[in-house]
Amino acid sequence: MTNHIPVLIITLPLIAAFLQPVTGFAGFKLRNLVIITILLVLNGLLFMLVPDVALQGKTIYYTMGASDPSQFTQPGISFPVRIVLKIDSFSLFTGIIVGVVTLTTFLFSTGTVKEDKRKSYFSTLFLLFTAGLMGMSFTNDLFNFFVFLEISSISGAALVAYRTYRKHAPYAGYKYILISTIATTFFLFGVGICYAQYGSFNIQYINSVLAHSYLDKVAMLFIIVAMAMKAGSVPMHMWVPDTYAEAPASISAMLKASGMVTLCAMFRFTFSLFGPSSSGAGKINYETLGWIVIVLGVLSMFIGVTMALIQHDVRRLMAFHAVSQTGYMLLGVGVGIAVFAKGDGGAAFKAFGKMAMVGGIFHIMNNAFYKNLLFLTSGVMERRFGTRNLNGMIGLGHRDTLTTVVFMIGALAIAGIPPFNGFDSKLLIYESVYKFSPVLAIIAMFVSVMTLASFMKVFYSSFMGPRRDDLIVEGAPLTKGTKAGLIILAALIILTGLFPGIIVDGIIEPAVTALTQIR
Amino acid sequence: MNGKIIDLIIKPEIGIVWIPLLLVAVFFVFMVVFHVWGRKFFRNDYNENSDQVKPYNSGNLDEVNYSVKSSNLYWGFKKSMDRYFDIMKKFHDGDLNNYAKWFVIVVAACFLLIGGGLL
Amino acid sequence: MLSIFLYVTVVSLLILSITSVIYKRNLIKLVIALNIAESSVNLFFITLAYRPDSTAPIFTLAPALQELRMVLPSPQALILTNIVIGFATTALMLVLAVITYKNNGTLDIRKLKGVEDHD
Amino acid sequence: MTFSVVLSILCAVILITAVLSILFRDLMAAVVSYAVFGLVMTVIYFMLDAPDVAIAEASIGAALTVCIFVIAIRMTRRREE
Repeated sequence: MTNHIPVLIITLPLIAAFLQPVTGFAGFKLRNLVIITILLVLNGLLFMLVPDVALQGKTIYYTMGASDPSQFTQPGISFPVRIVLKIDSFSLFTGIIVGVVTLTTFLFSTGTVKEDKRKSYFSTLFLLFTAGLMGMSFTNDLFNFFVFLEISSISGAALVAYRTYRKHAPYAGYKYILISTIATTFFLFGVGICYAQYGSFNIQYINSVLAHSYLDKVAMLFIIVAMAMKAGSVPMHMWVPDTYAEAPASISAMLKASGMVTLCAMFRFTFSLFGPSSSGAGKINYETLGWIVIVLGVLSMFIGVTMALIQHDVRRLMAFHAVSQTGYMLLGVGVGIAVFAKGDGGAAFKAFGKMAMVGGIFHIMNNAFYKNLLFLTSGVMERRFGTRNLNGMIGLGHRDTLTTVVFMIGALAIAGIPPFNGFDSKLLIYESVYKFSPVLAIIAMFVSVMTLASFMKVFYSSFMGPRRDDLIVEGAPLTKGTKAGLIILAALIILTGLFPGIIVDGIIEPAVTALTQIR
Repeated sequence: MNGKIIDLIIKPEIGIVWIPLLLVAVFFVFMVVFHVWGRKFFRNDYNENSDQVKPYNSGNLDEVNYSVKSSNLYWGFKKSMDRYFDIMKKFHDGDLNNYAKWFVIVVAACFLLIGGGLL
Repeated sequence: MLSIFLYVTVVSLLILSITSVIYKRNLIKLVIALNIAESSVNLFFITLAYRPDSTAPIFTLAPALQELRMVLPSPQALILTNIVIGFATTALMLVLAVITYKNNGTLDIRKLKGVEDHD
Repeated sequence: MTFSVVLSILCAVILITAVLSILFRDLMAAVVSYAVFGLVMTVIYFMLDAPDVAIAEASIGAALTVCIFVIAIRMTRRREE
């Protein structure tokens, strides 16, 4: 049983998704209970893997359909022939993010997304989205990755356009699927170039025989730029505010998680697929690649935050912050990439490069939590006032104490104020990036200040001020599930912020080690 | 490597100590102090039912919509960076063609790097 | 020599489709352009799998040959998947385009591009 | 020899139909051109020893896709503006 965990993690939401029309007949409450149970089991399975994988550094393989699934290659064949799932510390880290985000988001959406009893479009698509993201985290096969990417894109686009009665929602879904299709087409083209030369889709096998020819570099370019586009980094970010603003609040959070997973996949391709291999003849210039990532990151940070400052649509504002926070991760990991293969025998990488990567990867996790929380609270605001415009909101703090408190926690965390988790990862990024280039660290700090300023704007205009009951269109109190989702996320933010050492040593640092391992 | 990375945050040699439980304890102590003693300590003339909770704005007689609109916040900053924001707003007008255009531009720039032997 | 034609076709189809995604303004035309891009990638994979003087990857055909020469079967299997995925994507995009037309009364992206709540 | 001549002619046909399906302002004509594109693609797949892909492309890529395109165009408007 235990050696089938990797495939169970992917197939459980997939099976549950297609069971939805059946369980839909049993009623709304029972169906939600089933889904919550499945997501809890999913999280349990993920955390069961933590002691083996993260703490002891094992790598679990799962070969689909083989007689002994835990072997990477089958007896008698020197290369892998089937679809192989691989769980090392990094993919486990990605999986944990997806698990936590889906659980809390679904808890939130039980109270907010209205659905007919017999129809199960939302929950079906939601579980398909989960399955796609889980598959993207764990697969070791390029074409399989493409399939999961398409699953998540199609279900994501359908969810973005879920409220088809709204004027702009279908067009936002169209934008998302258009971007996804462009990105996946180029991704598949890059995969084809890899396959043409090495005759395999297995990431680890391709890496072990990689020759770093010009064609490989073209393939790397297509794959990495396509992934950066899906993750929403400047200058390929214009779809982010348009899409996130029109989606339901819980789906914005899921799209953010999807962006994080894509970003993790991009880093994984940088190191595990195109990284230095034992047979490598002409190597990729890692410094240039790192600078490309750093430039994308700095542009994302700056343009994202300055555009966020002038928005008065709360969801567009938060979407621009999503772009801006993506910049931090790109900056941290980009510094790590830039010094990764420097000529000094890895001295710079040991001194601050690894720290920068730890900061960037840690920021992915923190960002997934607090950005999720902020999107969910924006959903509450939108429900209360019936508009996304901040000019039409005032005085919510008198009504919803819980929402106010969790919004404050999220806003302080995103701005990097000490006891919350944004502070820890941002501090790691500042300190290590300062040793690489002081200017970049100063830009990062400036962006952090602007982040605080724009969240002050949201807090001032929507929560402060006199109580105005005449503006409230829906005054029903939050359901238990909604509250539970918000509280879990806020608790995670505070706990991660107070005890960063446990998370960093237990999950993040093994993940970075697994990522930068040279075979 | 255990415990090494996080030494950034905990630096006993220069006197910065990160004791999270102390932070929590201080937070709760302050909460208790404000709750028990705070109302009396800060304002003892506070009365919810009088006119004093109403906002006072001189010369503005509109008592309902008196607050500063969020689109007017930071107007000085916006004004001084007007030229930058005009360009940026033009980029973010939701034009589908721009999305693919910038993707092609980034790919082309990276191709130039490959052709120049830099990547 | 043979495959040169095919590779040139693949690359020109890709360039054609990405150019039309940049310059075309009709939503349904964009779907056609993306379909062409998908077809070009499909053709790329099939061309990769092709070996001259060999047979289709069907097991009953194999004993007729002196030595076992087949085209590569795995890209063909994957392209079957890709065709189906492409159909799903096309269907979803067309549905969204139709609903966009019903809500807004136009399919031109320049008329759709205004952002509602933009400062 | 005939094989490569036929294949190159088919490649040219593919390029022409693709360009036409982009250039036509009348969407129905563009879709018909796209159908021809799919059919010629099917022939190419068959010539490259991929009969199963050819069947799938003929049924899905050429027939079903064109069907849903025609439905979508009938539900919206026919001419590009």
